[in-house]
Amino acid sequence: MGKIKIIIPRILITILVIFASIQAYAASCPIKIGGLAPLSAPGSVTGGEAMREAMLLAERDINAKGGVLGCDIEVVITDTEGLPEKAAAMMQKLITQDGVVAVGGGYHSSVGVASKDVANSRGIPVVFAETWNDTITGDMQKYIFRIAPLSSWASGVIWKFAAQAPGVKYVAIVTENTDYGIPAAKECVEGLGSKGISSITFGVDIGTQDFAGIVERVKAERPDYTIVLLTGEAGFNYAQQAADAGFGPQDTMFHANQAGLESKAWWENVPDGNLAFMARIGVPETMYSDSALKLAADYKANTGKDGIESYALEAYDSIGVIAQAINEAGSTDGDAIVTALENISHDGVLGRIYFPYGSKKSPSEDGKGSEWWHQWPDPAITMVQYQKEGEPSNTMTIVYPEVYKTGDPIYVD
Amino acid sequence: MNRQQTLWLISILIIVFFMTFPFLYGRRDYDYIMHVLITGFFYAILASSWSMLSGYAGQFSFGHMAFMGLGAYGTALFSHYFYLSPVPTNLCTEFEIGDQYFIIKDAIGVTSSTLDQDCLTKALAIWDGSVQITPMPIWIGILLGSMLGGIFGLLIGMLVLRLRAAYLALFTLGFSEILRATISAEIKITRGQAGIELPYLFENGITVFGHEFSKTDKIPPYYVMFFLLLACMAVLAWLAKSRFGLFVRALREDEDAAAALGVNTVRFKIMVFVITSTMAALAGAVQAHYVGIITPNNLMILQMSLVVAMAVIGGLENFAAAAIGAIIIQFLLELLRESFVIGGVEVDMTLWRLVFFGALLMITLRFYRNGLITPIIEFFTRAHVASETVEKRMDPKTEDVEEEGITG
Amino acid sequence: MEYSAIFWWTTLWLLFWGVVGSIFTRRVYLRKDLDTSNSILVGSMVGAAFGPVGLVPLWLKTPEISRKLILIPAFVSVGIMMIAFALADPQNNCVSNGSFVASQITNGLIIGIIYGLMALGLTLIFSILGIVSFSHGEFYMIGGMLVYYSTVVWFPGLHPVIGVLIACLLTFMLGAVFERLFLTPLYDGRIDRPVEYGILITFGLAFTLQYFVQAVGGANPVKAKRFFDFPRIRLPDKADPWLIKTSRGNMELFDTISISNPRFVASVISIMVLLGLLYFLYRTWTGKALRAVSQDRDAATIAGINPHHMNMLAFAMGGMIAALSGATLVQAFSWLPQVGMIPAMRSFVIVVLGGLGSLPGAFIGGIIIGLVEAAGTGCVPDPQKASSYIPAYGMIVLTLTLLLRPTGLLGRRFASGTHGKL
Amino acid sequence: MIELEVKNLNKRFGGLHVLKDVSFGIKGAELIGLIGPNGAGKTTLTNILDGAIKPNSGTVYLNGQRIDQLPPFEVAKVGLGRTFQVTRSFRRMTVLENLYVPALAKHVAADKTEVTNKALEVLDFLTMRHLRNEYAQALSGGQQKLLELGRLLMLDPDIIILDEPFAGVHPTLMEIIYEYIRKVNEEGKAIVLISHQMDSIFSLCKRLLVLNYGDLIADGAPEDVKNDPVVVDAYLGKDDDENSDTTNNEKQNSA
Repeated sequence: MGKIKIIIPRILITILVIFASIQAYAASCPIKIGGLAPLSAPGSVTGGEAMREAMLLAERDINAKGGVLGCDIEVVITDTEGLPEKAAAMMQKLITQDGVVAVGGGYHSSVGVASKDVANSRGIPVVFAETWNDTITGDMQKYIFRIAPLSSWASGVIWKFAAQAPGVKYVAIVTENTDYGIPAAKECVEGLGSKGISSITFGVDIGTQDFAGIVERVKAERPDYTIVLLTGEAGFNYAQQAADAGFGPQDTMFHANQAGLESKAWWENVPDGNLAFMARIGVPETMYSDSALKLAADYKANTGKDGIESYALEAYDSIGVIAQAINEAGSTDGDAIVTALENISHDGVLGRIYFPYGSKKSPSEDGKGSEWWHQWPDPAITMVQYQKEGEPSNTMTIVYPEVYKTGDPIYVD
Repeated sequence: MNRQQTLWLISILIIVFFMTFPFLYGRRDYDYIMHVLITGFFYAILASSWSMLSGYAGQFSFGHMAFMGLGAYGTALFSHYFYLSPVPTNLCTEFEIGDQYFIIKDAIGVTSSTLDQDCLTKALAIWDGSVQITPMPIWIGILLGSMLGGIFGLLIGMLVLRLRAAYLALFTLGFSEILRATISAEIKITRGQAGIELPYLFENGITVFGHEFSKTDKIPPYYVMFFLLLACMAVLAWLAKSRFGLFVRALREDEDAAAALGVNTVRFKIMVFVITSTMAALAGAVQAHYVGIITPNNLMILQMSLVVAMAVIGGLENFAAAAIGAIIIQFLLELLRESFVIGGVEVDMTLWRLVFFGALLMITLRFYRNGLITPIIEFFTRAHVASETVEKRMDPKTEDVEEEGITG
Repeated sequence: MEYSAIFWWTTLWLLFWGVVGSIFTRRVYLRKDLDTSNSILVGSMVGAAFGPVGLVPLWLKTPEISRKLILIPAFVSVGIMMIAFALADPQNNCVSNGSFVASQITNGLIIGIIYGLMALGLTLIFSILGIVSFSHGEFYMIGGMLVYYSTVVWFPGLHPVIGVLIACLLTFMLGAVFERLFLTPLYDGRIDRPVEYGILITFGLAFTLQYFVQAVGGANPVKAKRFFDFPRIRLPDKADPWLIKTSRGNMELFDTISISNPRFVASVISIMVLLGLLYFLYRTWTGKALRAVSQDRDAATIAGINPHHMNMLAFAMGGMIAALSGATLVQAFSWLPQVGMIPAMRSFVIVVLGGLGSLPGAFIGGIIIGLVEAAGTGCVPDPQKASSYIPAYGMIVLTLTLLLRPTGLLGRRFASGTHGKL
Repeated sequence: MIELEVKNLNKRFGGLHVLKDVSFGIKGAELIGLIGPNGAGKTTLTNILDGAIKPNSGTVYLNGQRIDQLPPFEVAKVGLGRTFQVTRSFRRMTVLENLYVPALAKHVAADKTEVTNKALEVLDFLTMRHLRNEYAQALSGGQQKLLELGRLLMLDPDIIILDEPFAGVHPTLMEIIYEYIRKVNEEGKAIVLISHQMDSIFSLCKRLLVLNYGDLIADGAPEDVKNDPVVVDAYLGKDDDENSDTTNNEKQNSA
């Protein structure tokens, strides 16, 4: 009978002990840098795992070169699940529990939108790697940087390529109802419209699995070109189901989401994915710098993949640029890092990374929109195409723009 | 000191512990722990009100998260679309009220900053800082959100009067799916899966006892949520002790018999729906203002299963047990993210914690049907019963009617 | 889009008279001292179809309620809705494009057959155990996962059909073990609220399974190869293949209807399994015993059937059927640990629509839901929203069913056991 | 003065005419037996009187108030209480709580101590005081039956309908129930006793109602009824087993 009398205080004590047992933040070494990646659904796990791998490689490489400020760095990777509210909480956790001094990575736009405020209000610099939505840098927050392309800009490549393809009069856009998909679709509609090409937009939920009805609708519209702005497995599902319905990449000009650059997953999920176009960030592998080649080799060895995806490169660089900024700032203070970042010139795997607009120079001085704030202006975006079945993504034919072109696009009639 | 008093003492100790915790705890992860606790209180409100609905009244509803979402979206939409301004914008829909203009922002959905902007942003750009607009006080939004939850609770309660058990569960599941689908489809108004942002609970900071707290400080929302939890618990305790608790339990046990004994089953069934869904909506509204964003994913069935599991593991038929269970489980779920190695195999706890949690749920259901916390509480409140009964049975003078060959 | 007012006003008109009909018809029948079962359904249908013109004679004559009296107004109401829709949006593909409509209907039918099979498992479990299994979707997910793992990861090159058999076997065992470990307390009255216990414990299983698969297999989308490729057929001839034209993954009939290979194969397997199941239930001793238990547990016990074995068999078979649907569909969809949710919800809708516990009802319900969803995704004019509402279409059917005819289309009045009570 | 008046009650389920023009009345503290073969409509009649199902036609007045269209809880407040054929206690509530339900439901402003005292009195009468804080599910079947009777005392209705109170009951318990019925009747309440046990009916009741497939075929003193050839023909000659309850089914039909 007396047992429970003892048990209850014990439970309370246990709870207290759990409180206490959480390791207090160790003073300075190792220096912790946060890494955001979607590692479980509804996030795009394929992308998330690639980014995690790349960020861990970045950690290894930086430490091999002697680390930062005499310390090793540690990249603390956290799962955003692709959900905004989770991302905000995880950003909170990174900053207050893990004690990170800066954060890199980030895949889904909604994650970027939701988590940037948390970091900004706590004075922790963030370099987003793969979040395209313009508003992320658009509200000109002090601590927010981005090396991913702007959505409006990436969409520009997509629609410009579609517009120059032969005989395109009517385009179907299938987009997810998120703050990546909707603005991107809108950009495409407006861009295509400016070229006199009409378009129709179909919206779907990110969790959708069965696209049969939508595919039929798209088919019935008889568009000349399909643009699919669905991330993760929804993009795979749509492409394969469209192919099964006789309206896939082999039947029409078909732009698939860049998740397809993960060639193993692409060919497993979309066996009929031949001739799909995709947008790829970064220069082609033949034009890689030495550091990029080395990274690609390590990455392939670690993952068994045929090539390195653009978002992995971006994730790698987001950590690298932070590490250099900390070194140059000479401290882990957020404001110092921001100052260093605004002045940085980092030789990353994507190219030379710098941020021309910020507190020194407002984007409006060059007549640019506020979304160019803390934005790397140079990421190369190319259109690539799977021209052989089962082809790995690194040998994909670059079909656009002219500068990088390695082959002519195959347009399906 | 008897057991009842011990229980009181422990409850007071727990309350005092949580009251003083923000001042006692001082590690580096302070903010994060506070966040976990605030979320824990939020789930505690949901779990305890759900235990009132399903454990006490026997109305097995899977729509509790939908009511939470109604509250959150109610206040989110309110604060997103309505403003007061001293000068007319001439762009938005606006009404003159006294010397102020009541402004309704137009719905433009999800955009990228290079695309369309809403009328208010345009107007602000024109004014260029010369005019101060006032957002609506958030407490009105929270109030409206809770009322929205209550009204829907009333409607659903009336619709499901005739449904029992499995049908009720399916219907409420359907209701929450419809709501989720609607919110994610009506992008123009709700911003769909991008989620809608809300002002923080104390957007302009708050000064208490001379100490200034900024909008992201954890202490003010901690106390707001904690007192909300206490208030909900007080209401639930009062309900459970009053004839309301008696009657809803009677109708859970046997609706026909309760009605035959004069209990207005219809009224109490609807009442319990209204009360608990208002609570869920209230918690949702406050939590949304605390987190700063609400998305339709919060309404997903997985979130609901979390609440169900918390209530079941704590103790479905005791709202206090459900609340304590929710706080403990939320705490453990967050803190058990650390991976560990067993026999050379690394167990990634970010993934496995939920597997263990599910297994715990099943084992609790199978072997500890009253939950893990309820027996502890019952030990203090009901310990005298067994001894009384035994004592009486031992007494040879009493001629008990003992059963043999009685069917029943 | 100006014309859409026609559609909304018609809907409102139908809704109004439907509600009026459902409320007052029952009262009229009650007052006239007549059988009131189904009077709500008849009232609402007649009200919706003919408005006051239909209701007044109905109230005056109060004919005996027959199947005809329900079905004719129901079809008329659907017809009115269709006409209103066509008038409101004449440009819509559903109105103007015959081959589109044919394709959508075919797709709806095919996927409906597969849904029906899955729901069959749920209804089988319900009819024997009296509980609604909330882990049905997870069995579906595991079925697909097992096919993927057995044919791609564990034994690469294994024919997928063998993978399906493996998946069936393993999920059958999983179901049996779970039933033995967690559902046995249901039968001996140790549990006060068996329905709720059933819901919660299967809910717990669903939760555990989903995260278990995610922890073990990761959350990458996976997919099995197509089970069979279509042979290349062009009929009547190469130049003019108007009758049938196939490619590896697609079959086109009459130049209009296109059917995707994975769905076609999945539905053929579903039909074969269904026939096998019918044979099992109606021709074998065990099957007959199962049906006997579902109809009258006590009588079956007296007749020498061990109901406990039947419980185990029913739960394991129900789970296996769900897994089989998953196993056949893993070639059509990318597969994740979360994929079970939507089909599970759909199965709930189907079994309620068809009548909880009714096997043919589940199948008919499946086809109806397949068609409703196809119509929803195909016809809702705003392409931005059409597919976002997919989960809602089924739920609207569920709500209507529960309001108008809670026993479903072919539901028995009283499902087995006391806890089958509404 | 207690006065129940049942006039021309009719009830159909689908094609089944369960009650055909049933009329009778109760005046004062009568003790009436209601008998009839299985499916005679006894339980349906009870359900209609109690408000659980509505008649197709006919009226029921209790103490001058029409009750046939009222829901059960209103009927209970007007003054009619009933037990169920299968014991229906609130299993996971304590014995005292079981007793509080009717008392608090009937008197909105009831004083808690007063109610408790009354409940304890009732428990004393039922020799169950020591079990007051036990959950009802911990009680034996017979004790649960007593508890159900106790709840009726707490409701304090004018008319009590007891549906098969002796079914499968142990003889010791039978004595208590006998005593209960006599005592309650002496306190001025009318009791309608439905039972298949003729001995009990004949030893307790002063008046018998006989239902036969919806028809009220006899109404009178037990001796007269016993010798009524119609009744003998229809019922008394053969005695069936326990019949199966149709309450639930009927409700489904009416829904």
